[in-house]
Amino acid sequence: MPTRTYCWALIDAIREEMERDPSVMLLGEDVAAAGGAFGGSRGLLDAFGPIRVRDTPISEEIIAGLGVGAAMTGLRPVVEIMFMDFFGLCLDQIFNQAAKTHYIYDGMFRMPLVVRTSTAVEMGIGPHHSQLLEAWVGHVPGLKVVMPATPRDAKGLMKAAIRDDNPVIFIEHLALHRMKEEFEDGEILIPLGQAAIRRPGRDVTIVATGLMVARALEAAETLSADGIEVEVIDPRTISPLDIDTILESVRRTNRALVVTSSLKPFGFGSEVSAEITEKAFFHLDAPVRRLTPPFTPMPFGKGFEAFLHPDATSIAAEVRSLLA
Amino acid sequence: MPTRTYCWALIDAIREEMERDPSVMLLGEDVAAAGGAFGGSRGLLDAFGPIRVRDTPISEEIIAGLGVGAAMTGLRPVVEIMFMDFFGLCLDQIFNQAAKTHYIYDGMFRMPLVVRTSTAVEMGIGPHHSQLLEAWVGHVPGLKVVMPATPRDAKGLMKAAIRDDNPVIFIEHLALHRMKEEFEDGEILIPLGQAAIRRPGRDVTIVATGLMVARALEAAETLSADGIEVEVIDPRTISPLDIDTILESVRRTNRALVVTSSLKPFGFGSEVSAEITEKAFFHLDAPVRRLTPPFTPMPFGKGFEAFLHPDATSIAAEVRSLLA
Amino acid sequence: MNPDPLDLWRRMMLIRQCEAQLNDAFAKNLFPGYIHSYLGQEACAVGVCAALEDSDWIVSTHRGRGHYLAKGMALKPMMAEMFGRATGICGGRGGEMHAADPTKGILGGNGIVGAGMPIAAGAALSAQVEGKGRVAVAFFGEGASNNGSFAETMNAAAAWSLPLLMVCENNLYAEMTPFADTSAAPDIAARATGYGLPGEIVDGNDVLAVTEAATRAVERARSGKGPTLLELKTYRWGGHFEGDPKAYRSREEEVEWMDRCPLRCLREVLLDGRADAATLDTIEAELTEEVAAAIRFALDSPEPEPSSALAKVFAA
Amino acid sequence: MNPDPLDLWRRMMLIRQCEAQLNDAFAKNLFPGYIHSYLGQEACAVGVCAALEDSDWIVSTHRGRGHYLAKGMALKPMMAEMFGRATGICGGRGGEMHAADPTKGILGGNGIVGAGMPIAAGAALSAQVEGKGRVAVAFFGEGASNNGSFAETMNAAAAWSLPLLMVCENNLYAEMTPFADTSAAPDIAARATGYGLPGEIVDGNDVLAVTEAATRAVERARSGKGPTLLELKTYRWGGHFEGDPKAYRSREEEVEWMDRCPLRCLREVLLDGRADAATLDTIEAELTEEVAAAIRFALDSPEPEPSSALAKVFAA
Ligand SMILES: Cc1ncc(C[n+]2csc(CCOP(=O)(O)OP(=O)(O)O)c2C)c(N)n1
Ligand SMILES: Cc1ncc(C[n+]2csc(CCOP(=O)(O)OP(=O)(O)O)c2C)c(N)n1
Ligand SMILES: [Mg+2]
Ligand SMILES: [Mg+2]
Repeated sequence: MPTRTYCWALIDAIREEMERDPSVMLLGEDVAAAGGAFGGSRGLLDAFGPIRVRDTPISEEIIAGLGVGAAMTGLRPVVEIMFMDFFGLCLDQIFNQAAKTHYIYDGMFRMPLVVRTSTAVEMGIGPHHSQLLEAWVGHVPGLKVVMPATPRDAKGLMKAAIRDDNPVIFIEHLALHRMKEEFEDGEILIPLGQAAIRRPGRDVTIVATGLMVARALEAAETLSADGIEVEVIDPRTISPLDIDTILESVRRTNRALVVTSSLKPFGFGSEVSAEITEKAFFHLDAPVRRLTPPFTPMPFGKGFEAFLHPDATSIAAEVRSLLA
Repeated sequence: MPTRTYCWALIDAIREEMERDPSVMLLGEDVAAAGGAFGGSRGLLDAFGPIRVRDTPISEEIIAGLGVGAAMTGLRPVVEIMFMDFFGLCLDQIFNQAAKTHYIYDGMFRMPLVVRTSTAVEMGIGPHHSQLLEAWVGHVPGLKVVMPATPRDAKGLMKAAIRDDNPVIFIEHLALHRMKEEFEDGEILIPLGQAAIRRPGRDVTIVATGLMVARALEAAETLSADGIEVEVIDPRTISPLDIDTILESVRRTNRALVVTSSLKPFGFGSEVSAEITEKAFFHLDAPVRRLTPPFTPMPFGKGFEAFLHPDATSIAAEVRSLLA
Repeated sequence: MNPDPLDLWRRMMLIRQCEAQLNDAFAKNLFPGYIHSYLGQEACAVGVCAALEDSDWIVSTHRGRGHYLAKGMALKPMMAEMFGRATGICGGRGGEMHAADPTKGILGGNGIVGAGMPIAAGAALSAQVEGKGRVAVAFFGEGASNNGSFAETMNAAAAWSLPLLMVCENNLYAEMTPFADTSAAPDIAARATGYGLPGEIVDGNDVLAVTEAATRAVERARSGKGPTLLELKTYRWGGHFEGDPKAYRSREEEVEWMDRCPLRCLREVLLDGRADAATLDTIEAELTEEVAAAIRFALDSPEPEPSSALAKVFAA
Repeated sequence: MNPDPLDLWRRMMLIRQCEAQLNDAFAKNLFPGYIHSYLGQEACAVGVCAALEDSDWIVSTHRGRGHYLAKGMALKPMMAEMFGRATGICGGRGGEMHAADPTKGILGGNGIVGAGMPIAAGAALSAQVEGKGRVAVAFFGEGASNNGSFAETMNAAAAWSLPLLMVCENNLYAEMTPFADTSAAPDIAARATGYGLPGEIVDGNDVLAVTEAATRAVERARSGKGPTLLELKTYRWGGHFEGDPKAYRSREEEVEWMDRCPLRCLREVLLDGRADAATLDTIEAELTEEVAAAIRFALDSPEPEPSSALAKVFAA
C-alpha cells in the first residue's frame, strides 16, 4: 500500500472530490498559484484551472461569506482560512450565516460548505498562530467540526466533509502535515461523528485529539510496560461528538482523562467531562481529568511550548495519578 | 433607599466613573446623541460632551480596535458592541489584541478596556439577537467576563470593570433592563470574580446566571414548600469563575444543577460541571446536571423562546429529578 | 429590460400598503417585535428588481419586505412570516428580519448589518462559475457601507469581475445616527473607484431612474464586465423601527422628503398620458384589500408548533 | 522636521545590516521560526519615523523590525526578542512578530494582518483626547489594505479627524500572491478619497520623498486636520519569509527593484557634497559590527525560564 503524508492526503481528498463533482471549488489566500501557504493545495490550480481554484484577497470575512453565498446557490465550496487564529475576523459568516441559514429558512437552503483551517500549535510561531478554537465552533448549533489526527483520517474526513450538506469546520494541525501513513488509494470516506478507538485497554480511557493522539498512544505504551492498559479514543469529529463510543469505553474502564492542545476552561475537555459525568457517573471510580496547557496565551518559541503542552511523560504521570 | 432599574444602574455607574476619572470614555453605535439604542447611555453626551462620548460608524472591528489602542495609551474606554451576536465581527480585536497585549509584551501595557454588550434573549427578536456567548470569551485567557443579574450588581460590576486594568467583557440582559431594585446611592464596587449566594439551602446547589437567577429563586420558593431547600448561586463573573464558592456549597448539598440561557455543548454548564466533578467528586451524590435551551439556533418569537428556555417549572422539575 | 411603468407603480403600491398597514397593526399591538419600515424607499427595491429575472439572486437586510415583494415573494406567506406564524414562508422561525424564497432568487434577509454583501458576492461567484449570465444583488444601507464587509466585497467582486450589483440605499440614517456623524464623505458611490469598479449616484425616489441605472449595471454584469455600485439617495419615512421618536431629525426634513414621495412622482408621470386616475385608484383599492387580506391571513394563522424549533438544525 | 540625510542613511543602514545578518543567521540554522525580512523597504520606516517624535505612536505588523529600529527601539533587546531570548524586550515571549517599547511610542507588531490599523486609530483617539498634538501611525502592507479593517479605519479616522497616518508599504506581494491578482485597482492611495481623507502616492525607495510626505501628513494631523493615507511604492527583496522560492515573480523584476536600492539612492545624494565615501564606509563598518554584536548578544543570551510563561496573563 502506498504511503502518504497528512498534507498530501488532504490534497488527494480535495482533488478526488473536485474530479468527482464539478461543483466543488477551492478559495483562499495563496491556495492557487502558490499551492497553499503550506503546500496544502499543490497542483490543484493546474488540475482544475482558475475558475475553480482561486487566490483571494486577505479578506477573511469575504472568504467565508463567498463560501456561504456559493453554497446556498449550488456550489460546494472549500474555503480556506489560513489559521484558526484568524477566525475572529470571519466568525460572523460562520456562526450567524453558514450555521443558521438552513435552520432560519426552514430548510429551504443547504449549506455544503467546508471551512478549511489550521493551527500551528507547537511550531513555535507565537500567540497569533498557535490557537485551537474547536470549542468555539463546537458551541454553535448547525456546524460540524472535525479534527483529523492521522493522514488516512485527514483524507477520509475531508472527503466526507465535502460531501456533507452542512457547514463543516475542518481543522488541520500543521505540526502533523508531514506525518506519514500507509493506506489504500482511492475512495476513503470516514463518516462525520464517528470516533476511533486507537488502542483498546481496560484500565483508563484517554480521549485525545489532534497532536495528542500520538502522544497518548506513546504514554499508553510506557504504561503498558507497568501493566496499566490504557484505551485511547480519538473522537475525530468534535461536533457532533460521538459520546456513545466514549461512554461505552468509560463504562468498562471507569476512569477517563481528556488530553488536548487547546485550553481547559470552556474547552473540549470540559465538554467531554460534563457529558461523561452526566451519563456515566455511577461507573466512574474517579473524577474525569483534563490535561491541557495552562490558561495563558501561547508565547513564542518551542521552549515555552514544550513546557506548556502535554507530552507522553505528563500524560503517563496524569494517568498514574488518576489510578492512584 | 432609592429604587433603580438595571438600565439606570448602568448609566449611573458609567456616569460616576466618568466624573471620577477623566480618562474614562464611551464609544459605540448610537450611544451619544440617541443615548443608546436601548437607552443605556442616556444623558452621558450632555454630561460629558462629544469628545468623551461618541457615536461610531457601524464598524464593530474598529469599535473594538479603538478601545484597544486607546486603552494601551492611557484612556479607560468603554466600547459598546450593541449585541453579543455581533462578536463575530470584532472578536479578533478582543481575543487576539485586547486579551493578549499585556501578556505578549511582557506586561509593558495595561488594557483597561470594557467591552459593553448585550443579549436580547427571550425578547423574541430572532436568531441574530438572542445569543449568549459567554463561553467563547470565557475560553480566552486574559479576558474577564461579567454578567450581572440584578440592578445593584449591574452598577457595582460596571464600576469595578471600568477600574480594572484588564479587558472586561460586560454582558447585559436587555430582558432585565427594566428590573427594579432598591439599593443605596453612590459608591458600589463589586469585586470581579466573586459569586453571590442568592439564597441559602441544604439540599441542592443551583448555579444560575443572568435571567435564570430570578427563575431559580422562584423555583426554590416552590420547592421549599415541599421541604426541598435549594441554594442558589449567581457567579456574576463568568471568568475568572469563583469556583470556591460553588464548591463550598456543593460540598454541603452534594448535588448541583447549572441553569443558563446559553447553550449546553461547550457552554458554561459544561465548564462548571467539569470543575465541580474534578474538585468535589467524592462529595457528589449524583451527577451535575445542566439545564439549558436545546442545541438549536434561536428562532423568532416569544412562543418558540418560551418553549426552548428553562423556566421556574422546568427548573423545579429538574431539581426534583436530581433528588429522585 | 423595459418594464411597464404601471407595473412598477403597482408593485410600489403593494409595498406601500404593506408597510402602512403593518404600522397600523403595530399601533394596535397586533405585531410581535420590531418593524423596520420600508415606507418611502419603495422605488429602490422595485426599480432594481425590475431589472432582474426570477433566476437572478438578491440578498436583503433587516429592512427586507420591500425587496421580498419587489422580487416576487408571495404576499401571504411573507406576511405570515413577519408575524411569526406557522403559515409563514419560513414556518414562522425567521420572523421580521428573515424571509427567503429560493424559487424567486431571494436568498434571505439578515440581522447582521453588512453580512449580506459577502453572501451576495458568493451567489455572484456561483453565477460566474455556472456561466449562464445570472447576476446577484446585494441590498444594504449607507450605515452598512461603513462596515469592513462592504470594502472587502467591492474589492473581491471587482478583482474577479463578479456579476454583482451592490445597491446602497442611502436613507441618511443608521438607527438614530445621521450618516454625516459617522463619515467624512457624503457619497457612498465615491468609494467604488478606489476599488476598481464604477459607482453611480441615482435618485432613489425616482423608480424610472433606478430601473434604468440597474438595467445598465445588470447588463454590465451579465456580459462579464463585473460589478457596479449604485447609491440610491432616498429617505426612511419612519423611525429606525416603529415607535422611535425620531429626535435626531427635523419635521421639516421629513416633510421635504415626503413631498418627493416615490409613488406620487411616478403617479404624475403615469397621469401624463399612460393611465388615468381612476385606474390608479382602482389598483390602489385592490392592493389595499389584498394586503388587508394578507394581514388577516397572518393573524388568523396558528402560531408555529413550538417543538418544530427542534427540527432542521442540520440538513439531512 | 528637517532630518539630517546622513542620519537617515545611518538608520537605513542599521536596518539593512540587521536584515542581512539575520538572513545569514537563518541560513546557518541559528534562527527560531520564520523571518519576515524588511530588506529593500528601509526607506519607508526610516522616512516616516524621521517625521515623528518619541512621544508619537506607531503600530507595526508581522514585518516589524524596520519600524522598531526606525522609531528608536534599542538594538540588543530587539534582537534578543527576535531570537526569543530572555533578554529580549518582551522577555522572549513576543518573538519575531511582536516587539514593543512604550517609552519610544512603539505599540507592538502583530500576527494578524490588518489588525494594527484599528489599534493605531485608538492611539490617535488618545492623542486627540489628550490634545497635546501627538500623532499615531499605522504601518501596513498592500495586502492588508484588502482587509475590512483598512476601510473601517479610514472611515472612522476621517469622520473624527483623528491625528493618524495610515502608511501602506506597497511591496507588490502578499505572501506569494501579487497584488494585481487580488484587486482590480493598482493604487491603494486612490481608496482614500471616497472615505474623505487625502491619499498620496510616494516613492517608497526615496527616503527624502517619504520624509517630506510624512512630515506634511504629520503636520496636518497635529494641527487637527485629520488623517492621511500614504502609499509608499516599494519592493520586498526577499521572499515572504526566508526560504520562500519566489516562484511567483521574475528575477528581472527583482533586479530592476534592487537597482533602485533605497540605500544606494541616498548614498548618491550624500556623495554629492554632503558626505564622502570614506565616512559612509566607516559608518557601514560600525553598524555591521554593532549588528553582529547584537546577534552575538542574542545568541549568548539564555532562553527564557519556561515557567515565566505562566506570569502576566492579567495586569495586577
Ligand atoms: C453588525 C451590526 N451592527 C449593528 C446592528 C444594529 N443595527 C441594526 S439596523 C442598524 C442601522 C443600519 O443602518 P443602514 O445600513 O443605513 O440601514 P437602514 O436601517 O437605514 O435601512 C443598526 C446599527 C446590527 N444589526 N448589526
Ligand atoms: C488576518 C490574516 N490573514 C492572513 C495572514 C497570513 N499572512 C501573513 S503575512 C501575509 C501577507 C501580508 O501582505 P502585506 O499586507 O502586503 O504585507 P507584507 O507581508 O507584504 O509586508 C499573510 C496573508 C495573517 N497573518 N493574518
Ligand atoms: Mg440607513
Ligand atoms: Mg505586501
